[in-house]
Amino acid sequence: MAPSKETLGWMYRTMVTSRRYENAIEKIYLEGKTPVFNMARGPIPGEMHLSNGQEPVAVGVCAHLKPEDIVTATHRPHHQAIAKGVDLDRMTAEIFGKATGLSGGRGGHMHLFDADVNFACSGIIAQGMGPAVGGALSRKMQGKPGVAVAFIGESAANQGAFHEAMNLAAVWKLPMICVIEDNAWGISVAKRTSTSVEHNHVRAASYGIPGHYVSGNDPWKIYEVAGEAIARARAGEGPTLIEAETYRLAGHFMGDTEGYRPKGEKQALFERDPIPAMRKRLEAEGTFTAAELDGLEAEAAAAVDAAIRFARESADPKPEDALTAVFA
Amino acid sequence: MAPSKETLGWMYRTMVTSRRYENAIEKIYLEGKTPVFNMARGPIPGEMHLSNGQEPVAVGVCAHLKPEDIVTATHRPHHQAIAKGVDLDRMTAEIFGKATGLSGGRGGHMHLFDADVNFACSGIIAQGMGPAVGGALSRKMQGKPGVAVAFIGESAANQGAFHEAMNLAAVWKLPMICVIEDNAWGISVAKRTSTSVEHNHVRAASYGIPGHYVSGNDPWKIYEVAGEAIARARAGEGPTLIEAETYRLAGHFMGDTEGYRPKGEKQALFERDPIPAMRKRLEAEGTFTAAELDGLEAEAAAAVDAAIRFARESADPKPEDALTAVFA
Amino acid sequence: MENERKLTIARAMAEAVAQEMRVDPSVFVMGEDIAELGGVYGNTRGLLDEFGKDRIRDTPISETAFIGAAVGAAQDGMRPVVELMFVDFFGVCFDAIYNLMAKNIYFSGGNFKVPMVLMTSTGGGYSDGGQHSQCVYGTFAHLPGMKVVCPSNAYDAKGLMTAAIRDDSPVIYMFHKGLQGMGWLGTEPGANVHVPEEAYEVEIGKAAIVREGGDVTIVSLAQGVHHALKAAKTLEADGISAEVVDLRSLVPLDRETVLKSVAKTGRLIVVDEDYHSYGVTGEIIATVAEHDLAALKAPPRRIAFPDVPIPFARVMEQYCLPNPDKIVAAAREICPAGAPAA
Amino acid sequence: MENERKLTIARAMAEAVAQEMRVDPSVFVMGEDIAELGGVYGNTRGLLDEFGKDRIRDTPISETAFIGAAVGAAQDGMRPVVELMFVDFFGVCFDAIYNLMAKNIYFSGGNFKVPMVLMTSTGGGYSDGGQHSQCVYGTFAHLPGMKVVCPSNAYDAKGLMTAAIRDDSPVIYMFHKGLQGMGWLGTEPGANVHVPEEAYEVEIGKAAIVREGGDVTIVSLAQGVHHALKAAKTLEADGISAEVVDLRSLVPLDRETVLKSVAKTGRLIVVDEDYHSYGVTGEIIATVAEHDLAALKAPPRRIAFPDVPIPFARVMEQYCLPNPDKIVAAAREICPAGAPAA
Ligand SMILES: Cc1ncc(C[n+]2csc(CCOP(=O)(O)OP(=O)(O)O)c2C)c(N)n1
Ligand SMILES: Cc1ncc(C[n+]2csc(CCOP(=O)(O)OP(=O)(O)O)c2C)c(N)n1
Ligand SMILES: [Mg+2]
Ligand SMILES: [Mg+2]
Repeated sequence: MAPSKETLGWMYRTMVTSRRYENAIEKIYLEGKTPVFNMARGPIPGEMHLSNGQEPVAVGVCAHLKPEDIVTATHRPHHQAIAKGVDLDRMTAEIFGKATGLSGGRGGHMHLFDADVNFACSGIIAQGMGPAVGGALSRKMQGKPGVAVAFIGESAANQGAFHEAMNLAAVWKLPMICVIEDNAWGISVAKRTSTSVEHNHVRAASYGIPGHYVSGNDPWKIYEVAGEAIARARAGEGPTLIEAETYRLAGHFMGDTEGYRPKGEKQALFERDPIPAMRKRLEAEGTFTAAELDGLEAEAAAAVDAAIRFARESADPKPEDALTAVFA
Repeated sequence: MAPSKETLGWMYRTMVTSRRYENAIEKIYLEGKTPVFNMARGPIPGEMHLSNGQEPVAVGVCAHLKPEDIVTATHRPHHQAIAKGVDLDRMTAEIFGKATGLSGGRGGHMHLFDADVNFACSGIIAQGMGPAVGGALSRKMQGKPGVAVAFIGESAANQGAFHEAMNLAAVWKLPMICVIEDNAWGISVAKRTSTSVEHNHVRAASYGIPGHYVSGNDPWKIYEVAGEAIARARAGEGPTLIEAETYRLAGHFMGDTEGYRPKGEKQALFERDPIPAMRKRLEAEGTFTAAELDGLEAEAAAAVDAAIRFARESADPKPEDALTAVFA
Repeated sequence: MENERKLTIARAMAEAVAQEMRVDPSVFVMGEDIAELGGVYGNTRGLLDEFGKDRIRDTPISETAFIGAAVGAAQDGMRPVVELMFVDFFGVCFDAIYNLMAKNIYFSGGNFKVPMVLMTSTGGGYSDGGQHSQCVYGTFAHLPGMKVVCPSNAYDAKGLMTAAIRDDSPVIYMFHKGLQGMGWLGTEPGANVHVPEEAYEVEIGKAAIVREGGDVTIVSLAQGVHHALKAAKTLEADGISAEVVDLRSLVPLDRETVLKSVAKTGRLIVVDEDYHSYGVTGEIIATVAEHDLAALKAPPRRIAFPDVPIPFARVMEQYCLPNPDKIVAAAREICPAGAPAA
Repeated sequence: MENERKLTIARAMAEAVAQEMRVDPSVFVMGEDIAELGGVYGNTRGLLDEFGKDRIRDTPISETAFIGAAVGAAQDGMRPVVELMFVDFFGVCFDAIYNLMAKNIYFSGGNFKVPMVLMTSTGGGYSDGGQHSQCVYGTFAHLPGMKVVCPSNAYDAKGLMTAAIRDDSPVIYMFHKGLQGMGWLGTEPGANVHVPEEAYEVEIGKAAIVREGGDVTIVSLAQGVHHALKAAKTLEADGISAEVVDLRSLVPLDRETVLKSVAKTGRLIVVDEDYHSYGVTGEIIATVAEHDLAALKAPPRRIAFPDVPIPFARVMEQYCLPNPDKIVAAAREICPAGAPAA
């Protein structure tokens, strides 16, 4: 199942949007944090986990999803949110802690919730696994269309929640897909020192379900494998585990000095940056002209600029609104 | 690796001890609980999980263990405790809640701790997994001999703790063995409705370690497979997962009416009772004479009688001692 | 009483669930041994037969997964009623409870609803040991985002369950094993009361004065309420008139009812089977001290489980548990001797 | 001060661990990012270089497994120091903590020792959102079997860590992120104090009077102590003399020091960054009310985090957090106006 031209255009534009977004956030995040880096300061306080480099997984998977489909994302959620179609303005305002944010500033960057496109995320490793199973169960019980995708990092596959949820999804044959973004690191801990198997996709055997490995951080390959898994889920054939090789081009969070990386690793990753690579291939295969791709990039830039502007210009929440929305 | 005559004698006697023990406990447990069954009454109050039928796994594994080796057991621990050599008198006193019990009555039947033979158990499903990994780690770090065996039920293999601990043991290549007693039921829930694979031993693939299945509740086969795994662990080659088919001849706990069992299941299980089967084979193969086996049974009976007597005759703890031994 | 329809709490709970399931297809039940077995404590008995396997689901022993799944289903329009068999097991799945279920409404600014009920059994007294006898009321009540109810009788049990299922927020429904009316766990006859056949709600967050009195207020919940009522009877003979407040709900906490009662009696005893420190008893006493210090004519007292793991041996466990005698003794200490009733 | 050796809490913690590791081969460290990275909060910095990979172990993200493993190792003669990176994550592994680590000494009648330290970071104030900013002091302190300490300065941090490592019982060591002295989390200069080079213990279970005063007692812990000290300074100008009690340990709780102070001042304010209800503030107030009601000349006050999840937006979070101004306002309300200091 190869992506159509339209899909490829969407994928490219979305990857670029995500990258420009992270670059913009990165810059703004540092406002007020120099010369002394203090997380509490600046227009975007708190932790910040950028997704640079991991865009192919998000777009390759979400290209198959509709707003009704469910995504549970991670502590590193921007690329996933953007690919799922979360409202960029309100998402940005949330990251800035503004009243116009998705949840009026109560959530922040690790807690982006958009009911319109069934998107949720969380700051606890593997916490999205259970809710994805439940979303899939809900659709199956209600006879309503929709699959649920849980994105997790490769380190999250060592959490108990991963195991329990995969087993439950398999026992109940639910339309659920777990996508592991394998960027080889959990903060400073290398996968090979934390994970007893070379590839997490083999863990599908523990649940009697298909497991796929996608190498190379390649949007085409991810699209293909995800398409199969999602079609399978829609057809009522149960869950799938997908492990996708990807790269984290940034630190774990902003402020991370990345001393744990072997020398040269960063450089090598940048040489394999998936965005220029995709552009090159789209041009080489004649899918899009350079001008068309420039156009897509301009669209991406405009969307990001508008979202940042929206967030900057929005008002702070009322402090006392902290006490509201605890209960429905 | 076939068991020696001496080992077989120990295995048979231990299985019989365990069975007689459970039969004695069963009877005493019901004292004070008729005509109205009320768990709070009688000489042994609280829940009671009997291990009748599961003796082969405990003896097949523990035949290879020395006092220094570590066992973490389950909510159904009597056969495991007896096979590991826990002091039968003090264990029984503990089950009766007496001052002479292993922990002076603070623990009870699900909390048998014997430091002399490195035995612990717990009432929380899969809770022993972590401590077994830690015991194995401790031996490895200290350069002291000893392996750690975690016994769990087949339903416990769906708990997160199982997954996390197996991964950790594998990553650190620890002398740890997980033994799954597969009695096909978790209380009233059949394995096939709770577990996404037919056999849990395949889950070893998730940790890159050997996984073995032992069918037939057969003490010889269990002895052989456990022997290999334990030798491997002692040799520093890392953990193993063993799944052993076994049968629960009693209810989940006393008071269980077992309405969930398919008709005829119980009858069929009793026909495969491993204790008469072992006796038959030992006689048939000429390992022991009938008289010798009678002798072993008499030894078992005497040990059980003595333990029950010890427990009955022991004094209650002082009520206010409830407030002691919280901290070391 | 004519037309009296006494139910056990177990039956009252099952009835409430069944009635909601009949009218609302989004309600379903998940948990360990809740289908074929009808729940270890009988509170889902009969549901499998009426509603079938799709809506009454036995789960693997995977509390993190199925409670997390309930949150996902609730956010997607379902109304799961989930059972955590013993509250003592919360440690294996508390992230899914306190960090997920309890927070997603807030994190989403109210854009997601999480209409689910987590029912779980509490309490000891039958020698089930330290991992099967706890209450941990204070633990659940301390953390924001979940309502917490603890019925003491079948009428409240039904009404609180109905209210909990209809609530768009997550509700922890804690039922005490000793009150379930399962003979094998002992039976507290006072918990089996008349229960109307039709569905009704008991408002979550309202305490009840279950006995009026003028000399001392005894505040409690779940089984403690029955201890308090028994103590009140004994005290009556001493000429001490005790008012008994059944909190029914820990979150929201009905501080007003407590304050009003203490304003009247001037004396306070709080009875809780949960651990002594940093829990329910401290919160109630602090509430009175900070809001109505002057009302207190005598030091407030608490009767709770001491800060030790729950011992197995009967004599040890009983020594630690609250009981009517301990309440009577405390009341006698803080109340001026009244004229013994004739 | 001459020969002053001011350390951050992070360095004081690492120093205590290193000193114990040098003399006791059974001490080792496990946790996420504690080796190469030296701990997200710097409290294991330098240990990998000195002690190597065998004794300084990065773990998978498997808190249930590695905390459970620490219990097993501790029972087998080791003295693990384990890190739970943020206390907010306790929900994924609380069974291993409260039901296993905290109970095995008791369940074994003292035949097993569980000499381990679980260190974990607490606190907010830097907009890290509702799953990375909590304190949950009350949650840990409520459940029996674990000691709980919360240092407010580097001297106590070192001495409590040394005492915790040497203790044969499990100790929860809660360090507040805002006090670590990591610039990127802000810095409370008051936390960086002189720390003797040699090893020493601060007794677990003893509160400290960190400022003497006669009009009002402010009881707090961790960062709240610094708020209290700042408030006390402001109040001094009003002529209100505040005594500040640093609890240092929640379990065992030094009730005596609190009672003695309130007996002297007659007024009590409790400051806690943990959630308001069913927590530390309630326990302290209840302790005073039940033991020394007559001492209270004014209603006790509490300043705690309201019962809501922790919001991300700076203005919302700051609105909820305790701070010196809130303490000053409360003190002014309950203290008679003193003569402003000259
Ligand atoms: C239960 C839990 N443990 C630890 C953490 C702290 N933590 C946040 S991100 C992270 C690493 C996650 O690695 P991975 O799953 O591979 O995702 P990545 O950051 O690489 O995207 C850790 C340990 C957490 N948030 N939750
Ligand atoms: C975490 C947890 N969940 C649920 C239970 C309740 N429980 C006790 S035994 C049991 C069934 C266990 O089945 P299995 O692991 O197969 O062991 P078996 O009883 O068959 O020996 C359950 C659900 C528990 N003790 N701990
Ligand atoms: Mg990663
Ligand atoms: Mg079983």
